[in-house]
Amino acid sequence: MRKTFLLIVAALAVTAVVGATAGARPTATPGVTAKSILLEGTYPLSGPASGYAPIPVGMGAYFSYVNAKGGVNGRKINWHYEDDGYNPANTVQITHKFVEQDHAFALVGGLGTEPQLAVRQYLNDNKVPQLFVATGATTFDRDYVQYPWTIGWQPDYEAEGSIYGKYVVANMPNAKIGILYQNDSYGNDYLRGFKAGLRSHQSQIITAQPYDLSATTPPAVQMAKIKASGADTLVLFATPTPTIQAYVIGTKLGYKPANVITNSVSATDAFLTIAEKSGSDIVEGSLSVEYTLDPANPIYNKLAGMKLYRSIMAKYAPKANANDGLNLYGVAKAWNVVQLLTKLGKNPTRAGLMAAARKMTFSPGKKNANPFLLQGVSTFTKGSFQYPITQVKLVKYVNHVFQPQGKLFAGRGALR
Amino acid sequence: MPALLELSDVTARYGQVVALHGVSLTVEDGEIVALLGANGAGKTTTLRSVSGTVRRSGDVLLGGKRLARATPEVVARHGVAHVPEGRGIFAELTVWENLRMGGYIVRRPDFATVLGYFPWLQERRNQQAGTLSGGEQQMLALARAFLSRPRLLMLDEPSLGLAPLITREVFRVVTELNQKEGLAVLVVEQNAAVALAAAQRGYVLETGRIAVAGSAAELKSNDAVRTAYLGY
Amino acid sequence: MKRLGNPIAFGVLVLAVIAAPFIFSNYRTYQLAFVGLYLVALLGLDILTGFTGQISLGHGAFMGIGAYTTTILVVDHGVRDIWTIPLGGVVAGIIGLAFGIPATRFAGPYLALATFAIPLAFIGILKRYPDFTGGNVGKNLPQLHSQLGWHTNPSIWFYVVCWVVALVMLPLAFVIVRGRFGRAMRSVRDSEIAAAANGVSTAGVKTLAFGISAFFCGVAGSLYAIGITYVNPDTFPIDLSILLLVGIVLGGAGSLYGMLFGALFVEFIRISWGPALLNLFSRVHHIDTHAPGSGLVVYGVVLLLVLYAAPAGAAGLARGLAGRPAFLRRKEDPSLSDPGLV
Amino acid sequence: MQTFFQTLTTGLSDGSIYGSLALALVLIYKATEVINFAQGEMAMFTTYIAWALMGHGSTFEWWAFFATLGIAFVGGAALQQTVIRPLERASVLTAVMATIALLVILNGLAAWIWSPQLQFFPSPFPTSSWVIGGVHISKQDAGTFGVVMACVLILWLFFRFTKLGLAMRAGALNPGAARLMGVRASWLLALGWGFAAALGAVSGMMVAPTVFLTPNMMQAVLIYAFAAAILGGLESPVGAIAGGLSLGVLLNMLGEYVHPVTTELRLPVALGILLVVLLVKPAGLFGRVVVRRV
Repeated sequence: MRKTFLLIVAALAVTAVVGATAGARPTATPGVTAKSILLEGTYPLSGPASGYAPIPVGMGAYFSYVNAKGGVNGRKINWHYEDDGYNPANTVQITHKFVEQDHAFALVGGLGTEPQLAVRQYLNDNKVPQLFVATGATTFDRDYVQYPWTIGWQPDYEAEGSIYGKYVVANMPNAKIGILYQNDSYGNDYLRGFKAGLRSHQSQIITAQPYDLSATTPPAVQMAKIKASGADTLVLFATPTPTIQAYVIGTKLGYKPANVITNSVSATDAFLTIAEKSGSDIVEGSLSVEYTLDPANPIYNKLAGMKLYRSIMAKYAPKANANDGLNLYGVAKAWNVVQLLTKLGKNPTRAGLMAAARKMTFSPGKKNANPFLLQGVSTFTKGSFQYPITQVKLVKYVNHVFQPQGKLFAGRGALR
Repeated sequence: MPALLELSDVTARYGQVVALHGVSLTVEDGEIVALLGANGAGKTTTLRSVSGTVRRSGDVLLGGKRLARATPEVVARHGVAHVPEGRGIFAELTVWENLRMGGYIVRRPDFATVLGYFPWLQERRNQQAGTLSGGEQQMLALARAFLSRPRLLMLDEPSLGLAPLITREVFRVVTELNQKEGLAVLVVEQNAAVALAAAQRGYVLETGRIAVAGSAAELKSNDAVRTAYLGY
Repeated sequence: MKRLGNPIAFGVLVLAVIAAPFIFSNYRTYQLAFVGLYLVALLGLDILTGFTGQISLGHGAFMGIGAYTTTILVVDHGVRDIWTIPLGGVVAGIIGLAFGIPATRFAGPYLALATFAIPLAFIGILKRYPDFTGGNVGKNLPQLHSQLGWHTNPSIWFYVVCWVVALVMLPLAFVIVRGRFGRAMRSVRDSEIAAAANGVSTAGVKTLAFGISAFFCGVAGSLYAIGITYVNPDTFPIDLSILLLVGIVLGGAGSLYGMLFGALFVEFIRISWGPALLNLFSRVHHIDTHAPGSGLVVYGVVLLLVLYAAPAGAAGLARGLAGRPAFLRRKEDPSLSDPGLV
Repeated sequence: MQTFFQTLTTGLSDGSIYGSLALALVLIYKATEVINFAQGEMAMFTTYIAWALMGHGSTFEWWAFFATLGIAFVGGAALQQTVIRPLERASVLTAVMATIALLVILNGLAAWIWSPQLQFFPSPFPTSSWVIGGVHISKQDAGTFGVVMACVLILWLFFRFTKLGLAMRAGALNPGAARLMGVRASWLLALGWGFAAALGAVSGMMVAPTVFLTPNMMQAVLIYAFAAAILGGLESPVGAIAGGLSLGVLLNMLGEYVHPVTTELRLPVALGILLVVLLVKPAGLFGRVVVRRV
């Protein structure tokens, strides 16, 4: 009996230790002090999605760079992020901590469709900005009326898909298309957009093979079926590992499609190089799209944006691999964040931040384009158009690197 | 010259239960010593306290060397072969593999000599040991123990579950090994008559203590021993 | 009264539960609510593992079943969330019973590995029928809002719900393990043959224990869904099932109050203690607290150290070596097992 | 018919990897009754070591392969002595928890040291195929199968014909009696872990060219290895290999021929079949029901 009692007392003691770290008192505007602004985000630093871990590093490097120059309107940006392991249950609990305990000014760049879906309503209820989520799921841009405190950043998957559709219509009207897609919202967004882009040419799709993310074996059966269908154009709407596997398996099966289109999430130089090294001979000439500069491609090295990127990375994240485009993605996003904060002036508010995000005109025309994006790409929102980045350039994988092709494509609506 | 095996004031316990309360005994070179007693008297525990398969305190000396903290494998390497109750045959291995295990600590196991004492093992060498009869298993265990070239052989209830005829055969081989090879034997037996016939000396254990000690003849003539263990 | 556990201990616990929200911040209270629901899940798993000796690596899926039951009832059928809590338990319990029937044929490690299939199958089924479950995208539940009638913080409301349930389930667990059925469970754990010889239906006991444990986990899962306000397949990974088993072992399998420690560990290790320890280390020795994988390393090392310090869990420490149930007692040195029997 | 043979060869190749990891699990289980959850992560970690030895390069080096086997062997033995041995006398459940802790630590450590980014790992075999009667037989598949089977054969020869191998078998069957023969049981356990780790390294290095190198690359394989081990019977090395091969073929055949079995349901269906097998034969196809002492 006494021992059970002891057990409970000890449990209480542990709890007390747990509670010892009390939260900071909220101020007039949460997260804003005379000298600092607190921005926070959740990222998968462990588990299957931890490959995205460089993104917050890149963001942090840019914030450090801005802080070193005196910060934003005299305030230093305090950048804090935590590991959610891509489990929405963790995302929710950590986000509660960010809001209720840390009193973050805004949540920035939170990664992953499902983890961010899990906290969207909570953040909107609490009127906390969910700024520039790191996912291309269309809902984060499209449903701004219902979720006024949420906004995406990168081109959405639907728009990207439609660009491939339009490209096919314009350039290969007789192609017979075989699609490998991930059967979740990610793959389906792409597929829906692709069909929309094809319009009356949807009959060109002769087979669409789904695979499951949790399927633990490579998509061999699906690739065999695509080959057997006689498709001469392979379209991959998959995450990186299955994409590389599809390339390799296709080669092993002796499949030689005339064209391969692969979505931008998986089409990085690093991933395709792995496919190439693994023996795939159909990687060369793969088509995809890009909207940021590509640190792996030397042709950008002379651009001011790339020079700035490299100097920031060298100084503020020296251990990171600067040739990894995910760092640049982080830096580019942080640039937009800093621009918005600057606009808020001396007394930043959360509502002000969202208002600024809803009316962004960072474009080459106004000479204030994001220097880390491809030349000509705007970050633009206005009124009912709440898709910050929609312009992309088609790129073709030649000699181990993606080379830009022609002009910018607009995935959505009118652009200035 | 010290005795081959000397236990002085050895206590052993299983968890909280004390099984031996200060047992002292000796085995001299070339001797067969019988350890008698009722169920639970501590006979098996005495053997275990030698081979290190029970937590024990007190002094266990082998040829003057202290074994009190030695683990079973170290005791075996010092030349003590322990054939446990139930024989400890590797049932799923073949007869020959069992024998090879017996010679595990010997650089060049002398299979020829052993087969001289147990010639039938030769033709059964590829049979699974578990398929042998009880008597054959006991013989195999003996042969296996002898292959490690022990200075002391400890046998735990070799007669258990065996027909009287087979028991007699087992003890015949033990006696032969003792006489021809000079092997010292410490044998635990329920069947006191058979044990005392082979042994030169004996000890009787009662509830973890030595109750009676003496030569085989003395024990056989001891009234208490006779009524309790010999049954006449 | 004694069958309901130690009344003094229970009283202390109740007082502590009442006091906590007044002491801790709203966010900590929110976390302590999760401790309450994990306690319910661990009590259930402990009934199966600690008291009946059946190891399960799949009970996270029963939490998932409870969570999805609540979600579908609330989101698609408009049922008020707190009424779905017992239903989540019942649905999980029935599925647990159904699984328990074949499971009784598996012994020891075979059962453990067979139960590994439950979360895998659960995730597969969630994805296969997206119209019903929401598929990968999952489903959002209504946000927490206080239903206590005055301006209470939603976290505190959730805390109250979780701990009211936990403080009902704890005595219930005591009733189960102390009663006739509890004796049957323990006899199955200690020796199935002896239990059968004494007229205990081992298959029946194991099946029922499986069902009961699934019921507890289902209730916990309902609370989980209400607290997280979102479910999708990623929310119920295999890790969750393993984490529950970790909670049992660290709390001390076969002890009910020990599960308090297990629940604290399960809730805090990854989200709070791990990052705090990393921060501490980074001050002593310069390391990157955000290095990918560093959080896992800390979690693993802490787990290992706790295992070394308390191989029989917190309850084992509190109870000392003697009072431990036989199957958890330190094994004797392997050589001390009878070497004779084959 | 052509598809059938192609599916069969792919299945055998996949299955040999599941089988080798299952065999590693069986080696440890037989000796200690502990299911080593860290088996997959040990394989992953040693594959990273091989990758580092190959200079993160794009060509497979056999010397690095063998060096990795050696490192894995020593590392596995060291893990047993340092991490598992202190818990020798704790309950089996506690020891299993320690292997789970090990799993978590190794996974985190690999991400920490080498970054979680997907990496290329070279295959020793060319990507091309032999075409025999219209059937494409991938050289990688055949090579993987060959290497794994060669390793299994070497291991079998070791256990069958060497004194140490015999002692390890005896120690697994009856540790108490083996110690009485002078066998240093604790060292044999370390040896067992060493072999299991080396076998895991083989499976890791063989599977890495197809699943690519990441800290999580072995988690799926481990699940299949678990299934293979219980399918064959946890106590049976032959069963582990047979279980692995049949599981590999079964999974590929299911995906190819049974259309309602979509990708989401392939794993549950395979596990369902496994459960049915277990219901009929509770100790696996090759296992024997051991009557435990009361």
